[in-house]
Amino acid sequence: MTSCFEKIKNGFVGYFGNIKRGFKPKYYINYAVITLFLIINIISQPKTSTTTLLANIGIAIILAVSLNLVVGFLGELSLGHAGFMCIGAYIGTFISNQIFNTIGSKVVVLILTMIIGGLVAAIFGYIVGFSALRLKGDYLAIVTLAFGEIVRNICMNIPAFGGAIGLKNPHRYGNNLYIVAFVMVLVMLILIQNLIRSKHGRAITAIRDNEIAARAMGINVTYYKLFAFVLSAFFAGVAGVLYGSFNSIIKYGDFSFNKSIEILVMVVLGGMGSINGSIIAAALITFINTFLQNKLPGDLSALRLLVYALILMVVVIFNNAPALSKYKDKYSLSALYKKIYAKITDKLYAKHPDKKQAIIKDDSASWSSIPTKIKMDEVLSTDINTSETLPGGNENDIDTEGKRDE
Amino acid sequence: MKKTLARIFSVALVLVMAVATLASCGGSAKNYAENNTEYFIGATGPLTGDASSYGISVNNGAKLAIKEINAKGGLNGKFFKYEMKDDQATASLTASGYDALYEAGMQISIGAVTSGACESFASKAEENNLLFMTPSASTASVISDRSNGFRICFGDPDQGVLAARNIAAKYTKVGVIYDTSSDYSKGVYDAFAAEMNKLGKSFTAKTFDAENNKDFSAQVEALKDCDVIFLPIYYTEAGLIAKMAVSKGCNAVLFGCDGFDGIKDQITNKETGELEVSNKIMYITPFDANSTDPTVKSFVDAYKAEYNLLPDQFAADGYDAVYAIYNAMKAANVDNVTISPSELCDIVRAKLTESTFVFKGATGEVTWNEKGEPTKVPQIVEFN
Amino acid sequence: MSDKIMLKTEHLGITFGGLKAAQDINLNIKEKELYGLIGPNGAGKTTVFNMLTGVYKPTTGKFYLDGEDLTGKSEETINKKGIARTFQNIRLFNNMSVIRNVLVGLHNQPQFRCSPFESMLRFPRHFENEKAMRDKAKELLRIFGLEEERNNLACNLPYGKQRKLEIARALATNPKLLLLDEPAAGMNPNETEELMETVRKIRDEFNMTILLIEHDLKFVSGLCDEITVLNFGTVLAQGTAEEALNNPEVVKAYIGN
Amino acid sequence: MSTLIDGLSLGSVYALIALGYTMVYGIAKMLNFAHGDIIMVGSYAIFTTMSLCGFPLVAILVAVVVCTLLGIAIEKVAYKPLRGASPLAVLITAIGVSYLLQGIAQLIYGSTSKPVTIINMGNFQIGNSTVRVSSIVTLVVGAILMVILTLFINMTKTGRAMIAVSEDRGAAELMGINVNKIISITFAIGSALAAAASVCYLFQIPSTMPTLGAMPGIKAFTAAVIGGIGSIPGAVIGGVLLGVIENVCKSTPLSPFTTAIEFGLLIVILLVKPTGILGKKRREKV
Repeated sequence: MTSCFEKIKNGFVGYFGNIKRGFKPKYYINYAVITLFLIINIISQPKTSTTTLLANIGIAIILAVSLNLVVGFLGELSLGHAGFMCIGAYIGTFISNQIFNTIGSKVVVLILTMIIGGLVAAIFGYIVGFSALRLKGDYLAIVTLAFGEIVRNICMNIPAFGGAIGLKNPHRYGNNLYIVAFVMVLVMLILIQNLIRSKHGRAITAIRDNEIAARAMGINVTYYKLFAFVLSAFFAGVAGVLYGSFNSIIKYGDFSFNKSIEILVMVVLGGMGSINGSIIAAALITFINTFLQNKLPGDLSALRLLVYALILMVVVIFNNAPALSKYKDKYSLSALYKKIYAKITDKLYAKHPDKKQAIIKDDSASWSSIPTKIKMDEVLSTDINTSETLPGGNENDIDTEGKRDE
Repeated sequence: MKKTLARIFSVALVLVMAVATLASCGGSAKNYAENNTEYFIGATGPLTGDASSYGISVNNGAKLAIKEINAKGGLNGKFFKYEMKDDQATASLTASGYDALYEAGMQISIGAVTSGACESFASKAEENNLLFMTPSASTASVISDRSNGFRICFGDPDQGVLAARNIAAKYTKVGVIYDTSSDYSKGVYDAFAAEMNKLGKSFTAKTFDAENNKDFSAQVEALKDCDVIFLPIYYTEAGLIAKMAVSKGCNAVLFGCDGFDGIKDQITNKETGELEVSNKIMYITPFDANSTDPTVKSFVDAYKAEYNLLPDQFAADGYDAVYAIYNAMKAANVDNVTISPSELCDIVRAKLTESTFVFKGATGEVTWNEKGEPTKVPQIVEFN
Repeated sequence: MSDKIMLKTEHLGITFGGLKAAQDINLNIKEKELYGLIGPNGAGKTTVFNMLTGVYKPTTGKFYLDGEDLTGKSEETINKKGIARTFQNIRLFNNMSVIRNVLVGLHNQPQFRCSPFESMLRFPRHFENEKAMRDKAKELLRIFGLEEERNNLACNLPYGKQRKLEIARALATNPKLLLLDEPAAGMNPNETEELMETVRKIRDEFNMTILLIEHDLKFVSGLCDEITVLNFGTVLAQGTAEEALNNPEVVKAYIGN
Repeated sequence: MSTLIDGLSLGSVYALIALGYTMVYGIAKMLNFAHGDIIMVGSYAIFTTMSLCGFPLVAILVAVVVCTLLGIAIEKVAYKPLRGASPLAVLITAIGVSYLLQGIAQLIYGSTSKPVTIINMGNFQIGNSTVRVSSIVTLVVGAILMVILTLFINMTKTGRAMIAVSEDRGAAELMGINVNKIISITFAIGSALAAAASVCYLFQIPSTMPTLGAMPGIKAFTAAVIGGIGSIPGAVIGGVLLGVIENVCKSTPLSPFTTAIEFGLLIVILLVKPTGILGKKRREKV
């Protein structure tokens, strides 16, 4: 009878064994990049302005990726994401003010409030999710927008939340909040990416591709829509708690309709349905906002609104206008990336030409399709090593066009 | 083959990263002002968004003061540099604005314009013991919670009490309209309500908020037959309420506080120049644009020359905040341009809180108690 | 052909605000039977399909699958009970590869039970499930000869293969009754021939009861044991293929006098 | 009593804006988020003409012309290239245009709010409540414009072409309707209505600022969705309903929660009838 210690050890070995066997570097790059980025920053003790920027980037990434779960993977447009953030911020700060004197350390308080704030926001996510069952497209967008405004209006008028003056947070977390923020980014990435790359992820994307067919295949559409909304609301709440503990005062004005739009823009520019895209877009837009705020002092700050609007329009029109698609393939960033990738693979595969990967082209322009052309399919691979599944080694895992199973 | 290549590449990457980090580790609590060639006064304020008219007025007033000080040769030969970052009255942009200014060598500041933003500015300034003299953030707690805070304009509570005493003395049917989404408005209203109850006077209160601050037909209709309506709000909304009162045929007296200053050009008809509002308008204010006092007159003329606009109370506060700091530094004859913020803060605070130190500015005579609260002689301006 | 009734409908009917789309439909389909449902356009064939799969709630009558009353249940429960369908206009998951379409079909199979949290935290059950599902999917695709293109996107497949993929996906839900909605529509003769071969193979290998809608009478008579002819929502004739097709009423309805 | 009339006049302002949303959505199948800001541009046009020459009528005319041209220009520059693209991309571009208009207005006029009075109208007494003439004028102007619009849509040739395009753009194109022209006309009419809305808005609230269009824009969009997006009478009902509720809420002690109540109403109506009061039930063909 192996001792329980043995069992635990085997459990762990088995657990990490599975992951090791199914390990594909392509899907773990974003974890590696973020951890490296975090370690570098911790070592180099950045100035306070960089720590503020990093914390804001961390919070923006959590918001963008959680919104991407609903907009990109479930295909439901949500304009009320700042509402969940508002709940998280107010509940988190309110509770941290109450329990701070009983529990001394800031970290424990932060973790506790993050969980509670996230759960409360998740409950509201469940309520909004219900409306998603009956409504589609524009109607759902306006209901989520209405939800954001209602939450903001109520939080403004609750006396316990400090009313118009806003809720003060005497125990501000201080400058190294960005470490906690990025750790939360990693936790969220692991959970959301693992969900997407599993049968449940396939079910959610099936609902987005063709809800009628998904229903006919016996997928419990209600369950998965609610699950997506609840999970996305949970992480938005956590981001809200982080925002609350980072600023010394939170006002209802910080979570306005423009904040929801800003998060949506991060998701769309990053590419709906692409998690790495959301990460890059969130970091970039937060950086541009802070950069423009510094570089345009005084009365030029109206220019910031203008520059932001122009960037928005040019990128979206360039990416999605059907007429520009031929230029897009020639000059865009992804075209550059493809050329470099092609050169590298040519050199690598010089010796065994049959293994070169075919690049799949797909394009369809309708509400349910993804505006930017991301190879959705790769995102859904499920970390299993297919070579072992079939007897006779891994020769027949590469089909005629040389594409390896994922 | 592919595996080895990937392994070599990743090892090389980590090496490069390690070298980069060692080279760039910087100390933390260093004095960013060590290579300043001028004294640096910083500030944040809403230059875009809904509250931008107040931010821009404060900014104009402060820039004018800096221009005049530098024209007069600065402080024994050394000049002043001033910059305001746009914070849209949100806590997070104030925080990032403060960091940018602090790392650019800010030594002293006139804080933030709105109370909410000033709370965030003040708590970060407290960490670096950097003095701030806020021109217009009137919530009491911004100053009382900490030692490095000073203020030019009235605190909310004493305006509320003063208004209550004046109104209770002269009028019977009293109405109030206040903005639940503005901390200034709510602060004054709470003090006003407490004082009115103490005096045993009743009043009917109506509210509005930032989303519905344009159409006041319902509120004015309800308070139509009061003899006075107390409006602890800013002049933009006050102008709309005044015009609504006219169109609703309500001729109650409109009693305001320091946020009312600037209502005049909201209700004068641009072409004909005369007032469109017949109601009597009174408001408590330390600053009256057309007063005959020489310091006020010189400020108003200089402001009109610079921006061809009539200065409002926010501009006057911004102007006075800079001059107050300048006078305190001159009295303490500071001459080291690279002085660190906390050192400068202790010097200026000691000077400001001396009972003998009196500052005469565009908004009247001001002395500060050791808490940083100003004591000013209020005037009540009337027209119509 | 055992005489156990797989699907029994009693006076099944539906009215869309006064319009009697289908009424008084009585079908008795025995196990492992290939049953045809034919009729001119707008005769209510797809409406019957939609009632059987829960898309519409029938206003009159009931239908039983293997003796269990499924009238008015939701599409998911009906599919779990064992009715799978294909669509008149192909509804594949275009942004997914061929094998993933089938994997979605395998979603609800009891042997692959795994909660979202287990997948999120990558517990062992997630890996076992995924491997087993992949093997099952590959077998299914091999039967339909789609295994080579399994990693291509569904929308890149030629029309004939897309039809086969849709049938494979429906079979992946391990149904007792398979509903095929005009599988041979838009196919050239040898594709139709090949499809007839596949349908026979499905029935024998999976001993599946199949109910199909088709306009190609050669396809229907060559394949179906019994057929029902619908016209304007009512049953015109029922019986074996030859009996029904030579029935004067049917000839009149089809060719018109 | 006068709260009702004020509510109706505010409602007719919302209705005029909502009409713009519904027409553009119904026919061009896209959400023009920048529609709220066209009102702001209209109000600034009035402000500039009033300060140059004092004639109110000239100011209103200039506003209508400026808004119509602006509407067509936005459609040509920002939305035409995206004709085939996904609706979400168009939504984001519309948001970009909205921020662009706000940024430009802020640069030219500064962000302080400027008083604008077109015509000073008196008021008259009904029972114990005074009613402003401007509310009545807004009501009347709103009603007339709505009637003209419905007549135009149903009677004239271009009107029917618009309905055809809204039903099925592809089929309309096959019938020889120049879809681009129709969509430009839709934007032109929508923006002209926005200009009228800005005039009525200034009757009620005599001041203009760069962010003037944001909140009314969202509220009018909510009204259009309540009434059933795509249906012209629906937009009118939604707008008036919202205006009355807003005004009634403001006079009760609940007034801090007015926005919450309005949007709460929207959610309730949509959950009861998912396509709004008069919205067409669009069933996906299986």
